[in-house]
Amino acid sequence: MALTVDNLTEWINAFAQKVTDKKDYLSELDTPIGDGDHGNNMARGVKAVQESLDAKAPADLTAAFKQIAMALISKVGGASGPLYGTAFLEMAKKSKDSTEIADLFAAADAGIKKRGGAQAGDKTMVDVWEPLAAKLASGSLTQAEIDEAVNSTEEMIAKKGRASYLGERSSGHLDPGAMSSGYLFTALIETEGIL
Amino acid sequence: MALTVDNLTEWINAFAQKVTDKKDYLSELDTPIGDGDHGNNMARGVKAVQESLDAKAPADLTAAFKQIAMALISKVGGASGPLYGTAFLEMAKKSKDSTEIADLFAAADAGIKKRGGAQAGDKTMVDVWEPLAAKLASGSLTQAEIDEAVNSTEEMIAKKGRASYLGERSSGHLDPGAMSSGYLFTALIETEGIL
Amino acid sequence: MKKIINEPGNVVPEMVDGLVRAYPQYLRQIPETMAVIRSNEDSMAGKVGIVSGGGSGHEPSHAGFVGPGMLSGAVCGQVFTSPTPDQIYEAIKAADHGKGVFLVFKNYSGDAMNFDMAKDLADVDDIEVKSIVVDDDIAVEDSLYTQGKRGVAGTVFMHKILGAAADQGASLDELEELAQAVLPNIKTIGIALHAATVPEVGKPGFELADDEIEYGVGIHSEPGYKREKIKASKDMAEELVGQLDKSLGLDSSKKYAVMVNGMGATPLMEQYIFSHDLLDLLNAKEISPAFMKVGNYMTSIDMAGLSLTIFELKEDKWLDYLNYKVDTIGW
Amino acid sequence: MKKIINEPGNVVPEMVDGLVRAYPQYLRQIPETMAVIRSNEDSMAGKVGIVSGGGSGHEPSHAGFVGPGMLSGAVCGQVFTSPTPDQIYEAIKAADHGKGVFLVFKNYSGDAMNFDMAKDLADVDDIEVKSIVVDDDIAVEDSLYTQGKRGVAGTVFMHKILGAAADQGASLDELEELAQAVLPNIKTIGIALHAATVPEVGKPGFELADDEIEYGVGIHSEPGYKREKIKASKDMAEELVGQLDKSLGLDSSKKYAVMVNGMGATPLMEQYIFSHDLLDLLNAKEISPAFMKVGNYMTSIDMAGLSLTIFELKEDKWLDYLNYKVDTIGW
Ligand SMILES: Nc1ncnc2c1ncn2[C@@H]1O[C@H](COP(=O)(O)OP(=O)(O)O)[C@@H](O)[C@H]1O
Ligand SMILES: Nc1ncnc2c1ncn2[C@@H]1O[C@H](COP(=O)(O)OP(=O)(O)O)[C@@H](O)[C@H]1O
Ligand SMILES: [Mg+2]
Ligand SMILES: [Mg+2]
Ligand SMILES: [Mg+2]
Ligand SMILES: [Mg+2]
Repeated sequence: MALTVDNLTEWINAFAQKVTDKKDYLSELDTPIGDGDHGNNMARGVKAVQESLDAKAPADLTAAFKQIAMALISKVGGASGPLYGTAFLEMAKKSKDSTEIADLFAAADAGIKKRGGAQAGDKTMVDVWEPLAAKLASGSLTQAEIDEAVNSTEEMIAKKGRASYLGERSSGHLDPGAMSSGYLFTALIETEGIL
Repeated sequence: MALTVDNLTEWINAFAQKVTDKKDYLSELDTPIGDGDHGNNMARGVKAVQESLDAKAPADLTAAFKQIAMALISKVGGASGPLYGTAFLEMAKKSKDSTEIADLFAAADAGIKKRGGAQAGDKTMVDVWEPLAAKLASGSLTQAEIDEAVNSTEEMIAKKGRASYLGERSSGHLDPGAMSSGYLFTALIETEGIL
Repeated sequence: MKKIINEPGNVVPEMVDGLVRAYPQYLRQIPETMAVIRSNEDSMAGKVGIVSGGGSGHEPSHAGFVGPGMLSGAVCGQVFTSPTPDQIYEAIKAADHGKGVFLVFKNYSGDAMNFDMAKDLADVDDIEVKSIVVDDDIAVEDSLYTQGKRGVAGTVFMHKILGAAADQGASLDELEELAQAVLPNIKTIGIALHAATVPEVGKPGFELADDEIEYGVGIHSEPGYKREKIKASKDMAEELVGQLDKSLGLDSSKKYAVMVNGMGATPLMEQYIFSHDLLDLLNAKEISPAFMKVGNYMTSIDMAGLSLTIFELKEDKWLDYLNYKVDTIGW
Repeated sequence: MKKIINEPGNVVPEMVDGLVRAYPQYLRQIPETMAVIRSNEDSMAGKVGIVSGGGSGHEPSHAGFVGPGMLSGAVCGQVFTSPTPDQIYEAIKAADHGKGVFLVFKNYSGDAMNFDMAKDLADVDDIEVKSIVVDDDIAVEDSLYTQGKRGVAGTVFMHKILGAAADQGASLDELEELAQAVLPNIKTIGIALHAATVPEVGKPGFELADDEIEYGVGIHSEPGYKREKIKASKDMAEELVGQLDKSLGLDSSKKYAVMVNGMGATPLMEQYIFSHDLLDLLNAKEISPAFMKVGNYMTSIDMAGLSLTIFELKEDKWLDYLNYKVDTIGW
């Protein structure tokens, strides 16, 4: 079991498919506690990623991660663009010395926290990345664990991102970025040969 | 039977009452073929007339007509303000040599036509003033004749005023200015001692 | 009706008061009237005054175009109702600086009669007054036997042209000649997605279904020439340009000024997208406007929609007038 | 959704294209980007560049404030979505004339992260970049542990102040100092009668009943602090002034600039009426604004509503900056 350009591409394509299918749902999640665009932002991003990978087959994992990062950074905008972009950029850097999934996700998680300044409990995508990166480090990840991480954001009160402007009224809603991150992890465990 | 300051005031008050009661209806008539303000315009006007007459009791008929005219001219605006204003201004002028209702209305009718350039059949208040001024000259006026004059505007195609912008589509609607003019004539025949 | 107002009957005095107090550097209210005059008296000295006006509900028209290089004064009628002669007369007196006053109004019976009566009043004072009646809307057929065409957004171009010429010292007669020369070259046509709600009426002037638009609508919710399902912006642009082309004979050898005018509730986003489509269509005819403006200039309260004005610049001087320096709230 | 658009996904490129082609005398589009820069290169020579930007949907912000005396460039993101770092970086490069570039953006995570990444890119080129994060909206509680307050219409005052100072030769450090000094004195609060519809979403960000208004709303349909039955304009003015008073401590011995900002679908008529009520309230506190603007400056697509900004002018120079000559589409 190891990450290759091929199964990375398969994983990202599966993620892209989920985001595209759930575009409206992600935007809906972003409506009560955000500005209703997370689905559109992510759909635009994954489309750009696929176009980039189609246009130029990456030579190696580092190149692949970098292409993904650049596509996201230059096409998504908003909060999720730099955050997802940073995650993949950190994986690109890390992939120069390790192709272990656990190492890559630890680097990505650290990058997201540094870029956005959020920590676990702030009702952001960090509430998915941090615990699931830890699970990956411990060697396994299940869909139930993914769901649990995503769902944990529901009752939280947002401290970062647009939802934080709502204060206590942000509670009772799933965080859209947590949900889209959940799709990334689901796509990961569903892609054969990676874990 | 003769016009006096008292019964003129009574007549105008009765007209004011009808306009105020029918304010919304007049504006509604003005909606499909105009800009929906005829009721508001006329209600504003008759209120100003009453305030003027209350504030300063006119010394004679000429003064009374002039006060009415000035209140209408300076408060109504739109098309109906100058037209009604001119009608009463012409009555004021005429009242210097005659207080015959027939003479007064003939002068008013001529004034309206001169001011607005409309003639009978153009779907305006002229279609009420011209035939009814003629009836008054012949010595009598009935409610049925008033209704007939007002209703005659329904099928006409407007050639003057806002309704004319609609061309043939103006047909099938009563003219609002004809209707408010009808109220003036009804108030006239209902006021005892004038005719 | 959902509006930020107090008593519907008070919208005009409150609005004029708010406008004048917000912008004292531009406007002064003539006491006891709904008429405003330029604060900058010096800028009017020795020049013909230009006075415009009409019903309210078209903000920033007309008061928003009062200032050096454009109007001297403006008279605000009740909503969609011509102002009264006494008020117009007060504006004429305030705008007169010995060289006479030129009136600009739109072709509605009410405006024509009230401005004419005001002219009569000014005659008594020996103030020389001339005027132009703007009738740029091509949605309504012209005919000798009717009121003729309506005046709409093209009026703002007329204000600009005359204001610039007056500022450069044109006489009353020269302004009349200029206005007459310019008039037949300004043509406008509009569309509505939602009609305007007059505060005292409380409901829209006409009802449009959720997927309908009205072509050729006036600026007082007058219905237009056809109603259709909503289309893409580029198709609407094609319809409007087509109508204006019939009227003006658009030709790449000629120069044009263009105005895309929002009706009040249509955001700039949509106006800019429409402009993109419009410019593509003109481009296909090898026309690139010599002058263009996009924004809310002659609105219809809270109507959603826009109008397109094309003005053939028969003389280079007219383009200079459009570009001439001006200092107003709304231009 | 009833809008004058083509493909909902194309609104930004089409809008930017329409804007730039309508106003080539003000704007030039940076190739391959949704960023615009002043056409008048000479006006930028030897001066610090000022670049602003953010999500689209706030027209005329931010591109409408690009021109001599105000912004050097603006970056247009997707609707309500921060622009990307590469685009901001292109605007920085175009705005740099050897004296560095000052960035103005609003306090949203997205804007902060994207502008920061752009700054990193510019660092590599040795372009000196500083920035201010505007957070004038008092509807949202500030707190060390959260994102803080939102940036809204007060940003336009920041553009004007910095643009004037930069035009007069202020250095990058001086601009930073000025921006920091000005920032805490600009406070804004808004109300909505109807939420905005993002074209790609197709329905309003939140639903308000026919007789409800939302206080403290943001410029992206973010809900505010309370929802109530609609009231008279003067009562709404009282609520907003009350909130700003709590935050600023309104005092007749101080000087203020005021902005009444329409959200996109609210006509000037209502904005002027609100201004009338507002000025009455300030008058009762013996305050008469030293500077005031009323109009659509920082809109929220087709939201109905308005915001009120009060800016305490702690220094006379700030008033001079507001009055300093400027040539843009939107100011
Ligand atoms: N500072 C932050 N740190 C981590 N995640 C954040 C931060 N700010 C926002 N997010 C994530 O971004 C998501 C919103 O993304 P999106 O809607 O695309 O951007 P925007 O908020 O700019 O509209 C949130 O649901 C949250 O998960
Ligand atoms: N040129 C005219 N001659 C005679 N009557 C006219 C003329 N123009 C308009 N009217 C009358 O005025 C009425 C409309 O008045 P009103 O609605 O108050 O004014 P406006 O048309 O300015 O809104 C019409 O119904 C018509 O009877
Ligand atoms: Mg969002
Ligand atoms: Mg009418
Ligand atoms: Mg009217
Ligand atoms: Mg967003």
